[in-house]
Amino acid sequence: MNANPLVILFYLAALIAIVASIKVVTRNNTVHALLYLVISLVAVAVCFYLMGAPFAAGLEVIVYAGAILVLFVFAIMLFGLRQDETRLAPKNTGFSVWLGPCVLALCLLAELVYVLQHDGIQAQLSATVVDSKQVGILLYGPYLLAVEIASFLLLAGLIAGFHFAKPREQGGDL
Amino acid sequence: MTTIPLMHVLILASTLFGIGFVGVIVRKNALFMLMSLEVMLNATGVAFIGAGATWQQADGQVMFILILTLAAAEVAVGLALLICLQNKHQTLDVDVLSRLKG
Amino acid sequence: MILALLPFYPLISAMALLTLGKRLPWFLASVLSVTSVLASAISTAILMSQLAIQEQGAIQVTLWSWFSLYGNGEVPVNVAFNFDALSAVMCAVVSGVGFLIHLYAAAYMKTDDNFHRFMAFMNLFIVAMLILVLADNLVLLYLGWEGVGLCSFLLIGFWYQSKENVAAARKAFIVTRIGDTSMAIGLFWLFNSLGSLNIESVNQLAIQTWQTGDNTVFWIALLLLGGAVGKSAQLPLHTWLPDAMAGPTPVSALIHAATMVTAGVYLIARLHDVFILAPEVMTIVAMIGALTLLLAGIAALFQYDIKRVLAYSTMSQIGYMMLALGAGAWSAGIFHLMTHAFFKALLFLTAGSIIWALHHEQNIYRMGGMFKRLPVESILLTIGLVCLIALPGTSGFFSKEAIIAELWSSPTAGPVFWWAAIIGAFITSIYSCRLFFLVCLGTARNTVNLEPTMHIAFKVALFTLAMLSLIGSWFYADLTPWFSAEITKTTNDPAWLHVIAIVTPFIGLLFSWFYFSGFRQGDKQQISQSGKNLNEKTFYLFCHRGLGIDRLYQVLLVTPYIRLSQLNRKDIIDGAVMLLAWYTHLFKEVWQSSQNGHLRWYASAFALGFVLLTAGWLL
Amino acid sequence: MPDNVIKLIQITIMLALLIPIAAMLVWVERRLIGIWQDRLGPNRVGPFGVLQSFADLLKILGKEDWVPPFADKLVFVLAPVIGAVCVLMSFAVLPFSPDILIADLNIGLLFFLAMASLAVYSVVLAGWASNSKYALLGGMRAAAQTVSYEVFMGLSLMGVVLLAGSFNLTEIVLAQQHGWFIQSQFVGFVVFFIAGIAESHRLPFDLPEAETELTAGFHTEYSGLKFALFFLGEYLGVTLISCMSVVLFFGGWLMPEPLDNWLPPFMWFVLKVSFFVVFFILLRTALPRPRFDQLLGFGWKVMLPLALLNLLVTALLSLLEVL
Repeated sequence: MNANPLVILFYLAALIAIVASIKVVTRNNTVHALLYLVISLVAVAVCFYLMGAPFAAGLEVIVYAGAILVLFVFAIMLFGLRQDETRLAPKNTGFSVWLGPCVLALCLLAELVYVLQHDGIQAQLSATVVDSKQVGILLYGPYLLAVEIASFLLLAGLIAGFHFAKPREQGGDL
Repeated sequence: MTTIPLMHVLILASTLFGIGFVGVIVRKNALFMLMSLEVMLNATGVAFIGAGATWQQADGQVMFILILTLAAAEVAVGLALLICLQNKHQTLDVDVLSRLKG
Repeated sequence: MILALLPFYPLISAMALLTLGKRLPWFLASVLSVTSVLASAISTAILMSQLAIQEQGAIQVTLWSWFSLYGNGEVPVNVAFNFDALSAVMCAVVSGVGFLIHLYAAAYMKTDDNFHRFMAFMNLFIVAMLILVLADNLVLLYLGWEGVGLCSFLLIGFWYQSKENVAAARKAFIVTRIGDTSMAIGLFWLFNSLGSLNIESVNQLAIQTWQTGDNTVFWIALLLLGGAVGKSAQLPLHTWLPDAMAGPTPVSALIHAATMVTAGVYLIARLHDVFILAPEVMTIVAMIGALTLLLAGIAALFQYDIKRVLAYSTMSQIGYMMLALGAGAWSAGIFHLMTHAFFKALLFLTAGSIIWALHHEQNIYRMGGMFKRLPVESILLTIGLVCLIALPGTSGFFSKEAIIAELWSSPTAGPVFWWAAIIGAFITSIYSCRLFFLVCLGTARNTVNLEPTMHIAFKVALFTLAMLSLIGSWFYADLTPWFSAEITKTTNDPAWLHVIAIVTPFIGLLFSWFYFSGFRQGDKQQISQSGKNLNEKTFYLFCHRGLGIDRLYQVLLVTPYIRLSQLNRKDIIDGAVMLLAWYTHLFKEVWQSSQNGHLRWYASAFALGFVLLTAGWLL
Repeated sequence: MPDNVIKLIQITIMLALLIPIAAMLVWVERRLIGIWQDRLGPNRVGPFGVLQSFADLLKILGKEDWVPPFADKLVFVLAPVIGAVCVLMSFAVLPFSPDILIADLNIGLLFFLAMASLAVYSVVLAGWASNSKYALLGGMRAAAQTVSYEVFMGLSLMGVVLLAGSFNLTEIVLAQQHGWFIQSQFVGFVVFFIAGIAESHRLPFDLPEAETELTAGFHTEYSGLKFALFFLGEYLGVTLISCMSVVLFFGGWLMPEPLDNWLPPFMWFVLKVSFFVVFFILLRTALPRPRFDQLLGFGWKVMLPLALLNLLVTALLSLLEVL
């Protein structure tokens, strides 16, 4: 197979993304997990770029890694959560806890792969870049309603976040 | 130039989804659950972008942007809730925070 | 227009009283409630004069269409009133006597905390009763029927703080409910057979549809009779009436003597065409009347509560009315209904006055000597009793004689019933004398200071009623032409019947004069012995308790029922339902255990569900 | 693969130039401030003290590479590296001249913004990994400040993108042949520049490291080479913001017609950048430091509406084909 360096790069990034995601799930240290999540996201962004979606890649890094996860860091700093203290509870240690969910997830994966195989997806990703202009035209054309709804969602998130996080006079209930 | 089969992209997405999924189920810490959710959301994004790239349509990216919006709102509210929980119960262990049981 | 508004004046008053309640001062409240009934009475008077002038036999008005039985406009059930001769008499009694009793009650209940509630219920009762008697169709009649039942319940239990009153109210309600159920079934059957509920058309259609003695009409008449028996406190559903005396005395006078209890009589008279078609039922009516009149008369002999004496007397007199109806003497029955309303209301109200004066003393053994202490009341009581005994010249005499005269040769009654009536009259005079002797004569066995004033309202009401009792027979409207289907007599009565009928009360008087001489002369020993006997000697006790009918029901129905319900504590039928509940509970347990509040559990459930679903779809 | 080799050489030269330049900026800053404040500044090492930075470098390299025992070692080490790397990566998409450009990305501007947003991690993680109060406070301040200012930094640039019709920096520069965007996007430039100052934590927005309040903020626990990396990152950031300003608003290497041929394009670029770097440095001597809430309030209540308004007006005008 005539290995194109960009294709190899894609697989590399995918591998990094998977490994980093596994680390996210298994780490004890919150910040380490978060850093792995950043790495995973950046790797996925690289994948996006290589798949011909540079705009999405940029947004992935700017919004996801650069804003949403910073929020996480911020929250962790506020909580002072250095370690996952819940792991100290006796129940949640050892291999057995991971076994069931992993089997479940593998079943899920197997099923999905089977479906994909079964449908015989032969399509190849086209190398053509879908640039931001096309995205923009689509967003503010046929998807205008979705944009509006998303903006409402964000507004709702803003209000909810403000409401929950504002200090209460006397032990108000959640 | 050799291009990437859509199949592989979808398998990548499925794998990421599965990993996030295991995280949601296994982790007791709400913060980690939230992070695992992010991994899952991201996986769906991969699938959308892959499909969009295959048909050279921008729809995939549009969907990804919507997912991004969703994630932003979700994290904002989720973290605010976590802060409240932490202040009130001094723990983020969802097994302890089970007062909404039937 | 007058007719349309006739029943609604008291309704307005009742609404006002219920909503304004205690914000209304006593004077305004009583004026409102009394004048509203007076308005109805005046309307009745006007209508009666109109009815007398005009040609056709009824004034009719349709207020609005209530509903239609098939939902498509066919067989409409209207809120419509029909004012004919029978309604006129009933209306006159209800609103006239009702007005006097209201007047009395306004004074009698003045000091009660819940005066407004009381007067509102009384007004409401008048409304329901007027609707009952004016109803153009049987559904509306049934509405009024149940309305008076409700008001009766509310008023018997008016002093609901006392347990006995509540029990009495409940008893009255439940016992009459048996009759009402029977009546409702009868109405359904009637509608099913005739396709109409309009009273006029029912009467016409019945004649066209059925032959005399038809099986269907027998059962329908019997079922309707059940309702009448329940409401009018006849055997075997009479047991509630003595207990109903727990209510305030004006209630006893209004509902349980003058008006509501005669509703059964009215019903039978109203549907006389149906009943005529079932001669067997007519006989049954007569039998019930005769039995009740004897039984209640005997029971009245053994009471020490003045109101219970009067209550049994009421049952007995309604027995006379039933007897009349059963003999086909409609007009006589209604006439007796009217006169009875006058003198029984008078008796109750006078008894109420005495009770009032004696600080709620109802035991006749602790009265005595009232002629000296309460002369006015005593005279009024005497007038009432004279009417009750039916001494010649009084209204009771005319009405009772009219009934007795019809019995001998009636095809559905006969000499046996005549004799029963005569014996009833004899007993009537005995218990009346006993009451009179114990209350008015002898020496005072009660030395409490008398409640001083006799309110002007008392006087007006009592004197008017006394007047009516004496001369009520002047108002006798012969309804015979109206009851077109009067049963014709087969033979002429022998002359000696009348003689015996007239003489009987006097024999009773004479008998009591000697038999109750101890009471008459105020022999304290004999009186107290007699009082004791009522509580101690088995026979006395048996009679005192209404010839053991209550006891019989207790043994036959209530006790087995309670036993059964105790046996069936874990209700078998309920068990089937509980199985469902248990099943639901089981599922609840199962699902609840899934709702354990653990987020991770839910997420796993999602995953499992999705995996299984996909697997199922793939396979 | 000659193409790749050329790119590699370019990268090497770039790094070889940029790092010393950043080091030299330290000296430039100290001298300039010295002059402005009517004092000498470093002038002993070499002519005019030019070699001062090298002396500092030698000293820093000779220091013990020490990590506090209470710190999170991995993150502690990683933090300064992230900062420096992110800034250096941004230079990859900068068109210095028509020829000198490492990566002609079609989303160059987005890449710059992405790197700027990733650079936050450097400061935040440094503050967190140090595991000490002042560092943590500095880190949190940095996080809040950077996230806030990033929002309208991006928004302020959208006007430029709108006019140029591309995210590609080279195309943006070429779009300015008939007039720099500073003319139509003056508000955008002001917003961008202020946000840029905040992003690079320079005075007056140096609250994450405000030495009067927080000792040294997020890098309190840092020393030696890692400290040097932070320093390097900061000065590279200054240079980067200056370069971006030039590229986006001041025509990059372009100059109006008569001046165009006087100097090669690269030199024009360097000159323009130098002006902004000096401006940056002199800002430090001129302005006081605000309170933190003032900083955030200013950002959300003034700059964000301004940036939005600018974008709106620009969009409207370009819709009406005025611009």
